[in-house]
Amino acid sequence: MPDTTRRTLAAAALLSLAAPFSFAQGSGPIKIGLLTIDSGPFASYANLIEQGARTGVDILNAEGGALGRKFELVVQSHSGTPAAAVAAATKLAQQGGVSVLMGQTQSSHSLALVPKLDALNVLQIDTYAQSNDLMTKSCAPNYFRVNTPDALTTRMMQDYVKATGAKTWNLISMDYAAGQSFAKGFTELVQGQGGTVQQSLFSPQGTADFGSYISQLSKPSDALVVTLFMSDGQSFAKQAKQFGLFDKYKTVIGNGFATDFQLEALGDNVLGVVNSLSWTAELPGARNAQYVKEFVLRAKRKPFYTDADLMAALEVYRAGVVKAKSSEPAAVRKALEGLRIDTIFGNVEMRAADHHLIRQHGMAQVVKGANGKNEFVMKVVKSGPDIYPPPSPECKVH
Amino acid sequence: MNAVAAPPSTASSPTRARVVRSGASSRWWLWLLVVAIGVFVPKVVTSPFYLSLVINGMILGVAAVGIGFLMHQCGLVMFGVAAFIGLPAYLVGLASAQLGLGLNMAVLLALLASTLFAVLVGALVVRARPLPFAMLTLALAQMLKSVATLQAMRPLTGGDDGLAMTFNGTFLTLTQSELAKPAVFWPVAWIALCAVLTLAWCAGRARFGQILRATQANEERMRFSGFDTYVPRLIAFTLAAFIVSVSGVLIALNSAFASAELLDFATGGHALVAMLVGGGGTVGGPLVGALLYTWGQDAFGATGHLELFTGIAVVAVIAAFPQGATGFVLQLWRRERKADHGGGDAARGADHAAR
Amino acid sequence: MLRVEDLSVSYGNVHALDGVSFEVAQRGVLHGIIGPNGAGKSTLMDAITGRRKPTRGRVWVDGEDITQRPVPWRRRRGMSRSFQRTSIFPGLTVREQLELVASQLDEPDLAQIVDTFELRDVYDEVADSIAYGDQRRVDIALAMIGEPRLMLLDEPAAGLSTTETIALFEHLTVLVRQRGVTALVVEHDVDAVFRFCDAITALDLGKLLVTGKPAEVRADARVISAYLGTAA
Amino acid sequence: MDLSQLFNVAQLANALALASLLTILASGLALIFGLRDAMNFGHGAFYMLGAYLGYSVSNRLSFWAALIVVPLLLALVGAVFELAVLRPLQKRSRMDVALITFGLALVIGPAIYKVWGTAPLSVEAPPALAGSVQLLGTMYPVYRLFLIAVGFGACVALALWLKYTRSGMHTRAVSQQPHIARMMGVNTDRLSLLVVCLGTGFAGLAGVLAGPYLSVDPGMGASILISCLIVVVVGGLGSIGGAIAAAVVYGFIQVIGTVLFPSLAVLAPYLLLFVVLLWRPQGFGRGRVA
Repeated sequence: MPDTTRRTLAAAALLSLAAPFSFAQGSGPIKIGLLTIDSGPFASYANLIEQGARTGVDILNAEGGALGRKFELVVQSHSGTPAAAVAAATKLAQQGGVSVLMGQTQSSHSLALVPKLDALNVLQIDTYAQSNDLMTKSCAPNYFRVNTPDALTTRMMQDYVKATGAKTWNLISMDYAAGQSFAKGFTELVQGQGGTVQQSLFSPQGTADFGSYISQLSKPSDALVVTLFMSDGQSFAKQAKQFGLFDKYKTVIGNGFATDFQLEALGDNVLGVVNSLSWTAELPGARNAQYVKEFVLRAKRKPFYTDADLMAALEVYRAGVVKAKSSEPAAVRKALEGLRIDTIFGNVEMRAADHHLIRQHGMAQVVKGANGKNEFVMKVVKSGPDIYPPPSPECKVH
Repeated sequence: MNAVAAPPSTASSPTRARVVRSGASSRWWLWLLVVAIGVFVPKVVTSPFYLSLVINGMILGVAAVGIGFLMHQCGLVMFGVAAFIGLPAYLVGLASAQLGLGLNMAVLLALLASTLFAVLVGALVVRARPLPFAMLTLALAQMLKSVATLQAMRPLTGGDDGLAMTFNGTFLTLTQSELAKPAVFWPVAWIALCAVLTLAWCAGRARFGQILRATQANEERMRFSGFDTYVPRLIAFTLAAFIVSVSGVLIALNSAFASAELLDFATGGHALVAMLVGGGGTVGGPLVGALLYTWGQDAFGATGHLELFTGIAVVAVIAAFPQGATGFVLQLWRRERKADHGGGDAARGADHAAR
Repeated sequence: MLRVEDLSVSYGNVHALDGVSFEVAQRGVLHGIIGPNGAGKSTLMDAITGRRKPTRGRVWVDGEDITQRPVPWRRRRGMSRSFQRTSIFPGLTVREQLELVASQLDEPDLAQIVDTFELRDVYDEVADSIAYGDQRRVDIALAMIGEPRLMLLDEPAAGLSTTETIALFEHLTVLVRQRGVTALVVEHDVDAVFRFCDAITALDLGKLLVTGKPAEVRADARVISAYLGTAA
Repeated sequence: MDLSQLFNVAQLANALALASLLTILASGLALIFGLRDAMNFGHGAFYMLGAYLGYSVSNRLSFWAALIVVPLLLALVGAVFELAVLRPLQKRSRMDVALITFGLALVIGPAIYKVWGTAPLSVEAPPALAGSVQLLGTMYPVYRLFLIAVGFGACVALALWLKYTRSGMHTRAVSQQPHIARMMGVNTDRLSLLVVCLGTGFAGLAGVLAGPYLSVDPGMGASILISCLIVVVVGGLGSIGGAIAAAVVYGFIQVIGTVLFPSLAVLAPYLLLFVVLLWRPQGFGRGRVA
């Protein structure tokens, strides 16, 4: 890591120490709202998300919080529908007194929340939704995003697809916003490189029996791309193994299919699969290594990419509060625009034009680790400026 | 909240009729007074959170009153109530986005189209026995949900992501952002709720309601007494669907968002549970059930026990007090009145009305 | 008044009613229908009143073919019926159901019907809480409302004692004469039928045995054998 | 979408696999409906309970043990269900009983989350059934063939029981004419207990079989319940033969639909239900048990 970052790291630490002397607007803890889902397919990962956020807040508080005030996490769960997400956010903003929201916000939730953020006078730093609309026509002044949208995953695949040299492709994706936009983007990408997509299947969310899809995919082509999430992904992986589907393909690429927090449950069904992955503990960077060490200490488990995104979101928010010298949403918003922030992803910029954190993304493969457990090994890593598309004119954040 | 207990039915002997008629009009004035006072609640209750909580309760209450009316009058339980919540909500969004209609026109079109759809569907399903009827309406709701999430429908309905709406113009002078604020939206929801309660109460009290209840008791004898039994039941289904559609439109106006979850059995189930717990026997019962349910959703939402408690409530209510919470309360209240007067047909008359 | 032509009802190969034809010409008469169990009396009643679609044959009332007409239409045009298994409105009081039907068929003198069937003292009781005898009278009273021209009574005396049966038939005779109603009565109590009816139709195994005056039918060999089995 | 996809053996087997799971579940539901005239909306929850118990038992003992133990456990649950709910509410209307079972499902769901948590669990097929085998040219999982065998085996056994045993005959009699059967001295209460235990036992069996076939997650009960209701109603309320035929038709519609018109496949079952309920309310079968 170039020594300049080390120096700015020290400066940031000093700055945060100096902060308590300058009288900050408002006192008492800075409240951060966390949305979690308590029913449906995403419910099983709610406590994972809560643990990730709580550990991040503890680490920031251990580093002195911001403006001499501690951060406090306020958790609110809901039934998983967009309307329930809006109701939970309203409760957090008006009842819980939070000034920023994050957590398990699927695309449909964020799309429903964005128009309300102004009325609720609260910021949202998204770490979950992947829909491209939130970078184009559905932008909003109070909306920021730290995790990687779909468009990025497609661009990441660009070089990887070229590297595999595969000419014919089969796709199976969830008949769902993320699945649809990805399939369209990927098909254009393959055709752009002279390849052809033989089959592009869509399975409704909550499909239990993938037999009929797997039988269709048994007509082999060079490579297979699987965009199935959560329990659908798990069912597909198990049934594909029973059919011996993956052996028919030279390369199998996953998008949200093989994720580190499902790795254990997926077992060997996904051995060899290459999946888009935006972060692993082994990424370079002193602050990243320090974060991983402290996370394992506090949470007794290795951090996943969802924990890393939450940590980055918290670091971004802290930097905003420190620069704005207040936790008032409007002030923090202005402070964040164009700010270069030291995070576990290194020194990255919160782009002013579309409120997106320009951070790295990668491709990793599932391999049998030394200890016999499966783990991800990064095959390709691209820095933010290399892969983030230029800000879209449709996005209006001022 | 004013739970509208069904007033005792018209007196038995003719002489008492005159006394009650004047009583009836005084009851009307009382009701209008309550409606008028209710409009100013936001002046008293200022916390936006509790206001929006009660508004959600009222919107759910409107749907519950609709299916409560159908169950009480015709003995038909609309399992697929979600169909008539989600459809109008989507239609408001589609009308303003695709047809570019002003908000007032969009709301009108949504209600009309949804009610027309109810007539078409009703013509088919109203013929069926109660159990197949319940499953047919459930299938209808699930079908609408599948259509809404179809790939081909994605440009219109936004598929799983739902439809974020941008309204053109105003709804009764209220702009989209005003409609989102609880204090401003309260009168709209309140007036709609009172209108729906009055509609259901009058329909139930009128000869139309009597014919429906008699048909429910013995359809063959009704046909052999010269009554056509198919059309009244179809009208009752359409009226119930219209009331539920009002709830769907209110959701669209308040949240400016419609998603496939609105059509899902879970959402419909809320209205069904609210009606059962509140008690379908009276007009106000389902409303009380809805408020209880929404309060429970907020209180237990965090602990995730909501489903457990609603399950226990449904089993307890149907097993122990079939008329639901309000029916049980009314019974207690009437038993004291009976004890004071030493009986008297007025009590029995009222009991009948609540049957 | 009422003409039944080759009326037949069959389920698969079972012929519950097979080609029955008869006519009831005058008004204000009591026409009995008798026959052993399973002779098809109730099926005939159901076919005439439209409760069951006949597989063959026609029903004429005052010269008009009403075979295909729906039940409510027939009731509004003056053809009413009572039911073997009492069919009244359990949840409503006696007053409410009588007033409800009376309002539909604009009955001029409901009080007369209430008094004739001695329903005054149970008038405000809920129907399912009154005695069985009262319930049967409510059933018949409902059929009496709206000045029907043709009334079909399905075993009105079922379950009544002999004195009650006689009282019932006396009431019927009074009302039938007074209101000029033609009443078709399916009845097991053969003595009451022979005593009160002006004409009788006898059925057996779905077929018509004979239609005629009580004396003729009583003497008819086929009727005797149908009831007593072949003469020893 | 070339048609070769349609008629290859794998798709045929997939349809039969789904059909056999639905048959076991639907015949259990049809039995309970035939005897107690109760449409059990909690049947999906029993199936889910069976799957979760199957997960625990197959982890501690073995999959084969689970195949025997879990249906017995569910039969016990069925006994409690009959004694505590169905028997006391015999006099109540069909709709009330249906609504109570709907309430029960709402209770069983969260109870399962409390015990097993909400994360989807994966149940591995036993080693003997784990691999896949050459089936007329295409590789096909052994487990699914096993599932088809067990599914239709269970139905044949049920049909034999109904036809040739005394209690089977009583069951058919009661489901057609409860009053007459009672008059003939059939103890309907004792028989109902037997039949409800059998019905819920079948649901348990379906639950265990579903483990390795589908995924064990909190949403499995609700999704299969609607398919099961459609199969039972289309098959003719209370008719086992009808339920089996309807399950096979449902399996094929689902598989063929997925291949030919993927997005409309989801609508097919509901259209089937609509057509049958309106055109032929008693469904395929004769609307009575067997």
